[in-house]
Amino acid sequence: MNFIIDYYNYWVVVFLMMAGFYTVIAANNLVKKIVGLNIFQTSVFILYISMGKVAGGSAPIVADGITVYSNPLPHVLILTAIVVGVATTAVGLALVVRIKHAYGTVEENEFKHKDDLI
Amino acid sequence: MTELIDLVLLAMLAITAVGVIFLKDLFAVVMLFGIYSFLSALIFVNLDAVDVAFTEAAVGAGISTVLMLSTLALTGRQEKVSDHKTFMPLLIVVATGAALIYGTLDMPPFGNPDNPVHQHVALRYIQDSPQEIGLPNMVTSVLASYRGFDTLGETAVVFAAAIGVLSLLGMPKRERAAIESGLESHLVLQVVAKIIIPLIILFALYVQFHGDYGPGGGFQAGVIAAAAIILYALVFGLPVATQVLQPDLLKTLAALGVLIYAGTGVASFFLGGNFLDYNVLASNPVAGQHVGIILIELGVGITVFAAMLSIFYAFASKAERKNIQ
Amino acid sequence: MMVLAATCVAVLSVMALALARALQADTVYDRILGINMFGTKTAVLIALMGFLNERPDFLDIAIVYALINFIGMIAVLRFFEYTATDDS
Amino acid sequence: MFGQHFLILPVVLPLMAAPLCIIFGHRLFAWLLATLVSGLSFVISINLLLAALEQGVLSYAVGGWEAPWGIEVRLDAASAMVLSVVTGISTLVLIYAKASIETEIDTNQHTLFYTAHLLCLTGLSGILSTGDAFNLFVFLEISSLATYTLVSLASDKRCLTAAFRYLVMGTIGATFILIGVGMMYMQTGTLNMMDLADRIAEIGGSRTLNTGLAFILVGVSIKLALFPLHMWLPPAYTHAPSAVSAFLASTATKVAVYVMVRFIFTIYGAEYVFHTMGMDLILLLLAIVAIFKCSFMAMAQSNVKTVLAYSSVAQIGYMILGISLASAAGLMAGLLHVFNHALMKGALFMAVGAVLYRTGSVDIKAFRGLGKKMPFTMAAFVIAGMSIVGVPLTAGFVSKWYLVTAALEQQNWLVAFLILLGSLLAVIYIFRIIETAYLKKPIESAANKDIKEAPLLMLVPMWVLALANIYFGLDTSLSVAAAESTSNWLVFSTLSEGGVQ
Amino acid sequence: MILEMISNIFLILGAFFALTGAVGLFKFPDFFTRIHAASVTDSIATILLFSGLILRTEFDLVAVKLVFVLVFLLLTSPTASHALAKSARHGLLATSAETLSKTNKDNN
Repeated sequence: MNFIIDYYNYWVVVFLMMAGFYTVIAANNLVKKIVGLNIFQTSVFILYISMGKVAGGSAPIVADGITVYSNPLPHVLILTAIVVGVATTAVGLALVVRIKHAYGTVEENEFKHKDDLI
Repeated sequence: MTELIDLVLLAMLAITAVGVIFLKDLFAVVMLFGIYSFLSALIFVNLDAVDVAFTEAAVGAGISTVLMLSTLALTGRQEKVSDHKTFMPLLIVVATGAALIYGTLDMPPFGNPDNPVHQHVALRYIQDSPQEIGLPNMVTSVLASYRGFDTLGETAVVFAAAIGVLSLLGMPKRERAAIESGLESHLVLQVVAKIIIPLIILFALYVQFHGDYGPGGGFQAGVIAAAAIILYALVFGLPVATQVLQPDLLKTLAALGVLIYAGTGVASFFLGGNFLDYNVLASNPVAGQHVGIILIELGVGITVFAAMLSIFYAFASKAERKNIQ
Repeated sequence: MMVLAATCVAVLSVMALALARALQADTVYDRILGINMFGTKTAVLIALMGFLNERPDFLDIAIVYALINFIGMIAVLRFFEYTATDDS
Repeated sequence: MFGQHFLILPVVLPLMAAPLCIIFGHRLFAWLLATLVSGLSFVISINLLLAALEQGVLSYAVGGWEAPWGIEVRLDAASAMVLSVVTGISTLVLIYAKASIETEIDTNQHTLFYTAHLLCLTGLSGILSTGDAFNLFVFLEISSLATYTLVSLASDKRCLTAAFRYLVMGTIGATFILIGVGMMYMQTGTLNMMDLADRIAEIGGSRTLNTGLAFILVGVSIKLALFPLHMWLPPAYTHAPSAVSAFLASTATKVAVYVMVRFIFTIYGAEYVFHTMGMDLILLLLAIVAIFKCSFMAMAQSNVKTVLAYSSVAQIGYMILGISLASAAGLMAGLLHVFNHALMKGALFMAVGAVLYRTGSVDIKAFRGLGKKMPFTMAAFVIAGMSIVGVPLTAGFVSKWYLVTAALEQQNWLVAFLILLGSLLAVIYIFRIIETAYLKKPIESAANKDIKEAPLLMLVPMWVLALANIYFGLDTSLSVAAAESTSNWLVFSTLSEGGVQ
Repeated sequence: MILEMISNIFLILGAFFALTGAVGLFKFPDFFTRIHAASVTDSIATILLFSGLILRTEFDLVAVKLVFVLVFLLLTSPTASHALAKSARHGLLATSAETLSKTNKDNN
């Protein structure tokens, strides 16, 4: 039972990552691929934040009467990663808009030329 | 209680993720993604990562969702059904997932204070940073000072994204405000928006300068300020917004923010310290750290605000032009 | 403390119901409605969690949630006008 | 006193020049600034390389925080060598780009091109000089984002799908690296590479560390286009503007190879990766399949840029093959090939870009009779092509020689034979182009009449690289010394007992 | 102590109203009645829950922030519902009564 509680968090996160990953590689629509990419990344963020948690700890902002703080380093890393994620999303979506403009479709199986497959 | 909330939220996340896979209405998919982002931000709050939750809510649920919606306005909202390839992706995903599960087996237990993560580098941040940097918010201390180089890189990433989107979608052209755009028939909305937009900008300033003491900082403030202008553009139409804040100005601001950040770093090595060593910026180290952090947070805030807003402008102007034709 | 915890559970179940509505809806508007309810309840939950963890000074996050939820709603409505045409 | 700050300048200079380009806006100014900054970085990198050869390791604490707490910038001879290649090629490509992008990129996007190029350079220099695993991820993403932008700047619409495919795969790769770094951090509690190496050696191994390594290797393999994760590379290099292809082909994947070397040899240690996890066999197999499969693919293409792109994937196979031999000699040969391949692919893509500039096409048909019409361009192409094949007196020969020697050192006759056979395949696809250029009669048409030699601004950088191919084929002292000292160093730090034969 | 009692009552009532609204999302026949159920209970639940929380503070900065969130929610949430309903009406979504009369007409 203890084992389950210790690892439940990680396992759900693995499931979420894989759900996102699956959406990226299986989706036919390019916008949905980007959504999948975002879900994949967000799940990785949860993994990082999970490892920073200290049971009984509190947010790493100094306050009176609090002695145990959670680890601030994963928070810093993920702040960076979130911004990187949104930057990629923005460029990806801009590409999708241009692709729609140039090809008239954003469905992967509707690109005529073999080279154009994503 | 923390564990219980965590459990429920994770379950909801899983349901949402499955929904995203199976729904074909992309509009719904994007909205579910907004929920996904909200939920993960809730998990971050629950796991004590308040700063991260702040950013995730503003960036993930806010900016990303708005950008996805405006893309959908241009590309259509139905995913076409196709039965090609589900086996290979499934195989890859199952294999990757199995590898990850295998990897979790030796992971240190969740929340255990004896985990290596909490023992080595983090100890110094928790114990010494309030004295060394003089700020109660350890996340800000680590972000801006100990790992300031990361944050410089991250500002550059935002700038690079703005450059990328501008080169792909072009600068929005300044159109006459006469074109029907904005939610003009919604009078109530316009009145309410007029009341709350100044409040939001005020709040953004608070987040910018209070980030040393509570959750927040340059990123969050930049995104929130951009969100205020985005709201303005949504309600009153893009042409009105571009007259208030011109795309050219934003481009310059985005560049300026990066320069402020890197310039602070260069200034510190002209004053005899290493790159981004704020100790030398003032007479004593703690005051120097404070000056440095305020400067670089300002740079981050300006770049993020300007870059996010330029990106939104680029998308929204495409969407509006399509709508007019 | 008990009451706070119970309220948390209640709000969580409201969120679950709203999520169910968003996942399984007759019309798009129902979906949006579910998501709006979800969003406002998230802000409430953050406030409750602040008290539950005895660090109520992080209410700034609740403000962000309320704000982003509103902007999201407006964006949905705004861009829905563009996409509604190819709904059929 | 100021000297130590030079370490950070190759990152900070382009990073500060990029926003200046945007603020001042004019494309001529942007070009001048970008070239100047890039050249300055090159001079600094050469000095750093010489210093690293002398002193071993150069280290710099960013923000004044010492290593495991702050971010360390750390250069050894290996990274300084790759850094010199990156900044040097960047300078040449920028000189070349001025003329080249006139026909390929819309005029009002030129400033954006130079800005994106500078950001890409920032990212690549950052990856090479950082000593922190997470910081590496951040710089990787800067360079990747800039790269997607650069690829999508071409006027052909196919560059869009190519860039999108690159973006999706690149982001998956980056996320995999993020997962891997997270797992390493979880077990060790640190992010500094040296510190990680010590602590991993102490722990000795666990399932989490194994998985972390696997994810990092897969992620990096996507970034360096190791077969079968190379699908993004051929379209991206084919449809990108020529200057971008030349820059990316000779730097981006090379930097990724360097990242792989870092993770395998510095952080995990060759012993752990090759003996405990048995990665050497997997990498060796993939490398050999890459060499052959992609060489055959290269033969079947009619677009010359695609030929070169597939050839790049094949050549990456050689680098990985060197690494997978798990010996000092093999690693050295791999790194040497990183260096030499940058020289040859840069020159080849520049020559093809010049052809595109004059004829408007890169189809192999367009090359007919170019031997006479563009003699200097085609001569440069021939020299670099010989180098790819591995003809003696060229740089390519040197690295192939060391690769074969490294394989023979382990009595691995089969691998040595396969390396030689692979070179034979390169003869076929390169010779096909040279034959078309020199022996086939040009199609007579009005448009073809006035094809003339490429402008000087394009020829000079191309010839600098072509001559470098010959120079480093004759005088191997500098490149070999850099590769040798580093490979000794890399292997020594982890294999002091000589664990790998 | 008394404050805490009142706060508890507010919280319980608020939770009750929130739940009612959520159930309303499923139980009502058409979109307009559903949005009515949701938005009205939403407002009262928000008021009650936040008042309950304010009573638990020491009436310092935290209380001010709570009031700010409350005001913000009270401004935005009904506005959003209003705009949504208006859009739905604009998008020609019918109430169930209208649908009924329309089908009746068609049948006649």
